Amino acid sequence: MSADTVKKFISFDALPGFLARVAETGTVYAPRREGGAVVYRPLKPGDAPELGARPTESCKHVVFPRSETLFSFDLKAERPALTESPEPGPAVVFGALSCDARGFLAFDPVYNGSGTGGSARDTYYLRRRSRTLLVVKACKSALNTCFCNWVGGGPASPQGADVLAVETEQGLVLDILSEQGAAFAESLPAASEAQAGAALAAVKAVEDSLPGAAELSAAPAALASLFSSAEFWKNESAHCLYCGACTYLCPTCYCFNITDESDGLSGVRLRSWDNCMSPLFTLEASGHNPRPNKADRLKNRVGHKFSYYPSLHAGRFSCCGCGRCIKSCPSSVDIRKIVLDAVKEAANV
Amino acid sequence: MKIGVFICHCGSNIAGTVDCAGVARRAAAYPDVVYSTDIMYACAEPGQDAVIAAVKEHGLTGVVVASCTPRMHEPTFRKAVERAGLNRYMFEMANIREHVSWIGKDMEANTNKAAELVRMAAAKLRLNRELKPKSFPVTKRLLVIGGGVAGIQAALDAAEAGLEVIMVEKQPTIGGKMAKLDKTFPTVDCSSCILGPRMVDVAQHPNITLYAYSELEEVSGYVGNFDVKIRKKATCVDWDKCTGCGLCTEKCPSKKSYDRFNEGVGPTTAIIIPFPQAIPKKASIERDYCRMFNQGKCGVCAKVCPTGAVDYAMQDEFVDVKVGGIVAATGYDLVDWTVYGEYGAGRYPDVVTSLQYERMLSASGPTGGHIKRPSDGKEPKNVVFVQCVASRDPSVGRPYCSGFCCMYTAKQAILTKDHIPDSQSYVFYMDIRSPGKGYDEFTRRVQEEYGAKYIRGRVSMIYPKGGKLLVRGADTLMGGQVEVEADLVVLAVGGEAAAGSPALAEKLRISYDGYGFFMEGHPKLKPVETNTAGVFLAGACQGLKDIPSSVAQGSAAAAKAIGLLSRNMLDSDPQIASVSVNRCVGCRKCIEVCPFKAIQEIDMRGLPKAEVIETVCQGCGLCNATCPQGAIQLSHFTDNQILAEVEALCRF
Amino acid sequence: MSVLEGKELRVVGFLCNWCSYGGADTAGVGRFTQPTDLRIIRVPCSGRINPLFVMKALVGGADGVLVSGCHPRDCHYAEGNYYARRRLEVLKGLLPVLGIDPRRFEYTWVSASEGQRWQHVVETFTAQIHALGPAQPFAGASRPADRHRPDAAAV
Amino acid sequence: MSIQDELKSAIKAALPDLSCVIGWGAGPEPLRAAPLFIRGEADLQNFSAGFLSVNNPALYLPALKGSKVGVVAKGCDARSVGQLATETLIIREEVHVIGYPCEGVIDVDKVAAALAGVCEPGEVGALREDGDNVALDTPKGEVRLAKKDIAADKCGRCIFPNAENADVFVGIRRAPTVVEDAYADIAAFEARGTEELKAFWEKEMSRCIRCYACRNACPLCVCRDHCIAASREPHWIGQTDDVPDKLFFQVIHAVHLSGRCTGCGECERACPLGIPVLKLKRALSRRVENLFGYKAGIATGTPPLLTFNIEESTIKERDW
Repeated sequence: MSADTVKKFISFDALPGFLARVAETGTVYAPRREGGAVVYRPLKPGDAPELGARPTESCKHVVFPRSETLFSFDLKAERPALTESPEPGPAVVFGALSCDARGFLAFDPVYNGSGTGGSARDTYYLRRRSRTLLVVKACKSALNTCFCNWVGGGPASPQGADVLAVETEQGLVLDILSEQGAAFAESLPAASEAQAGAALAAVKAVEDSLPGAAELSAAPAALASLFSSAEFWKNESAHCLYCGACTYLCPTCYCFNITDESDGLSGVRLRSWDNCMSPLFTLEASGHNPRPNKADRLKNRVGHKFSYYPSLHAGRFSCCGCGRCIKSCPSSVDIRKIVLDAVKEAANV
Repeated sequence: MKIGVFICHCGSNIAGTVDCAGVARRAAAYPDVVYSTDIMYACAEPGQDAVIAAVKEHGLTGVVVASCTPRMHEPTFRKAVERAGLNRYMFEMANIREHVSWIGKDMEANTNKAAELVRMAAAKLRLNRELKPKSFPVTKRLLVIGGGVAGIQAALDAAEAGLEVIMVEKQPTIGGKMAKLDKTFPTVDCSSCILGPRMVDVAQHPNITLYAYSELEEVSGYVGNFDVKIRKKATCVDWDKCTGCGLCTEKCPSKKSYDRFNEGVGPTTAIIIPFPQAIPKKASIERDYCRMFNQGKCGVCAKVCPTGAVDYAMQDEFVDVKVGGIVAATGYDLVDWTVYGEYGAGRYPDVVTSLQYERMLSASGPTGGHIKRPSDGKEPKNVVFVQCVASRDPSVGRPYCSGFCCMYTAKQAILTKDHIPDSQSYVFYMDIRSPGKGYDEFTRRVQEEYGAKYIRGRVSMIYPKGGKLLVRGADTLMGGQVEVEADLVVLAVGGEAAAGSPALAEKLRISYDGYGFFMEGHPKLKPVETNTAGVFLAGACQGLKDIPSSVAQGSAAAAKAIGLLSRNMLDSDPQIASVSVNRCVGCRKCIEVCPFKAIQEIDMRGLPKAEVIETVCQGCGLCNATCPQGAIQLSHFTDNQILAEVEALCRF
Repeated sequence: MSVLEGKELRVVGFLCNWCSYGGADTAGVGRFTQPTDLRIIRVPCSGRINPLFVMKALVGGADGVLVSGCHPRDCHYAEGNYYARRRLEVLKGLLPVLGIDPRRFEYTWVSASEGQRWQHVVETFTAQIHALGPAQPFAGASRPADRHRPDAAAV
Repeated sequence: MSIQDELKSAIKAALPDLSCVIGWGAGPEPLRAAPLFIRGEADLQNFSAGFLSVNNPALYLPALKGSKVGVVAKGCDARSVGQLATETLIIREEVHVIGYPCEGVIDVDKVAAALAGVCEPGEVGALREDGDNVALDTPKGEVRLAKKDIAADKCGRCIFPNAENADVFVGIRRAPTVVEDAYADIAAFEARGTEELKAFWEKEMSRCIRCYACRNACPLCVCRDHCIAASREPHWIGQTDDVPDKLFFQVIHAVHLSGRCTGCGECERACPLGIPVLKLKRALSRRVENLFGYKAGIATGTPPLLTFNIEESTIKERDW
């Protein structure tokens, strides 16, 4: 939280009413406890968001739906007709984690065409992205699995956010970080100096509570050098059960698959999440799979995030350090350990 | 795909309650349907020609015909689309007659349902694939199960046509029920005189191998190549040595054995030759009555046998044989009439069955052809015949008409008069059923020439009085009770499927009805075929019938078998399972459940995989439903095809 | 139009070719009147019926599913119906826990000669489904009415 | 010798003949262990078995078919081994099972509930086992919890705490839990009625992200790479985010496990979104036990849905 940006304030009591007004112009997503998980759900008008709930999933699906109808088709008419899906409406994610917002920064260069000189712009992604406002709520504590500070983030990092909210005793202090953020908070009063000061102190306290960050600058080269080290990857992946939990919970995993669901005459074209841990991911029509086993696939997943992606995108890791892949992994695979092992292994070779 | 849809009117059978043109209009909008029309009779020649013309004119690659049941005309239309140049499996049928127009009269609902069934058929057809049969060689050998007159006829006809025939007979002799009869209606000619020579023909025919006192143990395989295991039951007499001299049967001390051939009219010995004309004329031991088996000592027959043929230690033997076709001719048994308490439930010796009476009438029977009352050996004067015992009687679970009792009762009444000129016969009947050639005349003759008194009514009670039996019943024509004093009562007991019929049907994988009679392929058009290719029916096992009909059906079954086995090669049904080796994980579940052992494990570059043995697979699809990853799919009934049908019904 | 609104419900039948489909034919030949709701999918053997087909229909919008095969001992393929019996009997245990009324699914045996029995089964089952009323689809299920209906205009 | 030491010496003794022994070692945070592949004696120092030994090591066995492997097994793990062997998905002789008396394993969701208002489980700095209790270091000080209150549900009804089919068993066998109706939870759940349950699954399944952790954590799901969940040929389910497609996968999983599921609960534990997917399988297991008396992984012989009786005395068919 920077000292020289505009700060607004909203009390906890005023929050439900304020968000209800926001919801009149778009969908407001906020974390909600459900079962043993915390998921982003559209907030019902008048409901207070569950500020203490740390989302199990990332909010990437608001911009990049788990399964999106690209268009529907009807081939029976005299002229075969394609119907575009309706334009998505505006959305606000209220209470995103800082790492969630930073996740979109890994998405953007892939989908906005910057990697292809602007030729391959993904309009489906971009139209939702431009209409989604991210209100990040700074974390009040770190989990054992958190490592945002290893990859350039922090519990209250403003990167990627339109608004950064910090919880204080009376309410939320909002740091306005973009024009859209300013419009969102226009009706709110400015924060007092005391309020802003309390927010700064809260941020500092949580930042200080984080253990020190590991040094990862050697990771891209180390992982590249281990590309052919089958034994290393076999050992690292031994207990991996190659489900898609890590990728689907990850704020930066952006892969998808396209399928048609059709009765032969009419149907829809779907874009659905795909994940590189799945044996189908690189399965070729011939039946050949260049990544036939989980060791190959885990190598790709880790290598992509910490070596291949950075080599294409100015050194940025495709990882925001949210730790969900560790926290929710059914077999306790720890990506931090793999990267550090790789650095160590490469140094020994 | 370009689908053509043809909605058949079937005259007014379908069009009477289905708007066929409306269905055709709706079908025109279904996926891939490019041509849709209604048609008066799709199965008739002009109808088939119209289908063929449309295929050519519109470049159709698949055809849906909505008409009657595919069990009727699917083969017809498959041939038609083949003539049009398409693969025969690029065809689907929607059953809008038996399943729609014939079961309801609501035009709107029927039309809608018909359109739905067509949608379903078209949805499946879109996923049909061209299938091509494979050829396999045929074993030119026929198995005939049962050596009664129907089986004998089938065996002789087939053998005469040059086929090898294996005949299996449960009893120690062939001849069946007909061999027990004294005379036959309506000609009153001697049964054994007409049957005997044919039995001898069976024994002597170079193409026929007879296994008497044998039963079918197991059948596997499929049309053209059945593997059959025959159990040769231990006769305890080596038939290679036995000359049929009969010395053993004379000397056997166990003289109170039940005489199966003579229906228990008088006892017999434990070692027997069933009757003088038996084929094969060989002795066999009935262990239940043999002292050697019951008391552990005796051995008389072994001592007297001039050829040393008796072998008490003989065990059942098994013979494996490969055949191309099977004729089932297992005949019938009499219903157990002792369920009728009002007829004495078997307690009165002078109440006998019609078949027992035949043995009394027969010159080769235990009484030497003299009619004698079992109780006192006296010649009866008043003989009462009771018809419809366990026929047309729902109360004992036999609601059907046995068909032949009216005629044989008339015959027996005539023979009674011939044997005992001063006798009087009374016949209690419900209706006289005599629709055969010369039959009705016969039933008139017995009344008019032989003076048998026919009383229309059921007998309500038979009870002994003095040395006689009092038969009480209604006379529905006269309207009152009648009582007849009888010296002997003959029950015209109805027939039922031979004991063990259901078990045999299960081995043969054919259907049977609630009474155990085997189901023909179609009640009219496939009277001797079954739904299992290569298995045919002859005689009373398919439904009770008299001798002429049994013989006719025996010949018919032989003709069908000859037609089948005249071919060197048969086409296999390509609707069988196949394995996608990429998806198979070698879990063996399909192998575990396959009823035909048609799936084997193979090694593919070190990985276990399932493989279907194409000629053995029967296409049931059990493996398909078992395989969790759908790696094994039944062609023409794949998961996707059935799912498309489900979707077509549920999505719209 | 799929089922007649207000008149019919969506009843899917899976019948083996050799016995029950023949039994339904026999019922037709005998002109044994039946309700029109049922649509029959013909399969070679009840053993071919993956319980998941039943579930696909029930989750996909069917109001009732009826399976019929050859009587035990009469299977054309000797054993298919024995497996079907176990699998379908077990399947009944899945319906209540999923929130599907178990009365929406039945299996039975009808032989090719039992036209009257088939009529009775269809009448009884259809009445049972009508008593239960239409099944509420799972949220997000494409309701029949919501679906794109290419043929609706042609009627 | 402690159980830990006994287990270590049992592993050590077996290792020379095995390519590896699968057990448990330290995980990414204090409340979670990780499956450990012990390939040499050096790996043994990371080994521990006990309250955190949640993962089912049998999961890894089918993929290792063809080599000799050891597993340290809780009772429920041993049932999975037994079922895999019964179905010949593994060769029993290739697997060296080292059993020990299991006292139950942790359910982190229950810890979360117990720590409500204190901290999240992910903030616990250390866990110490202390007899029937555990002591947790939280940002607000030590919290002591009874193991039985935070043990997995399956442990409360465990009839198979000892790996009875083990090749080596270490320690003293525990008595199985005696429960009157092991499926009382399912009966109570069903009692909520079809309408409520339908709404229940609609809500629960709407969270599903189709990651298939449930499937991949299941030791008996051996089609994994060829699962029909994602195949087009056959094409059982679409790739939408709709409840029917997502729920149908759970139906597939349950049906494919009927008569095979040992109730190890890994599917439900693996679900990152906390969807109670084990319920469907337990409903079917209850039915299979009632009909055929078959307890998967304990019973031997052909699984009930791969065989039949001509007369089924326990199947009461409808009398039409």
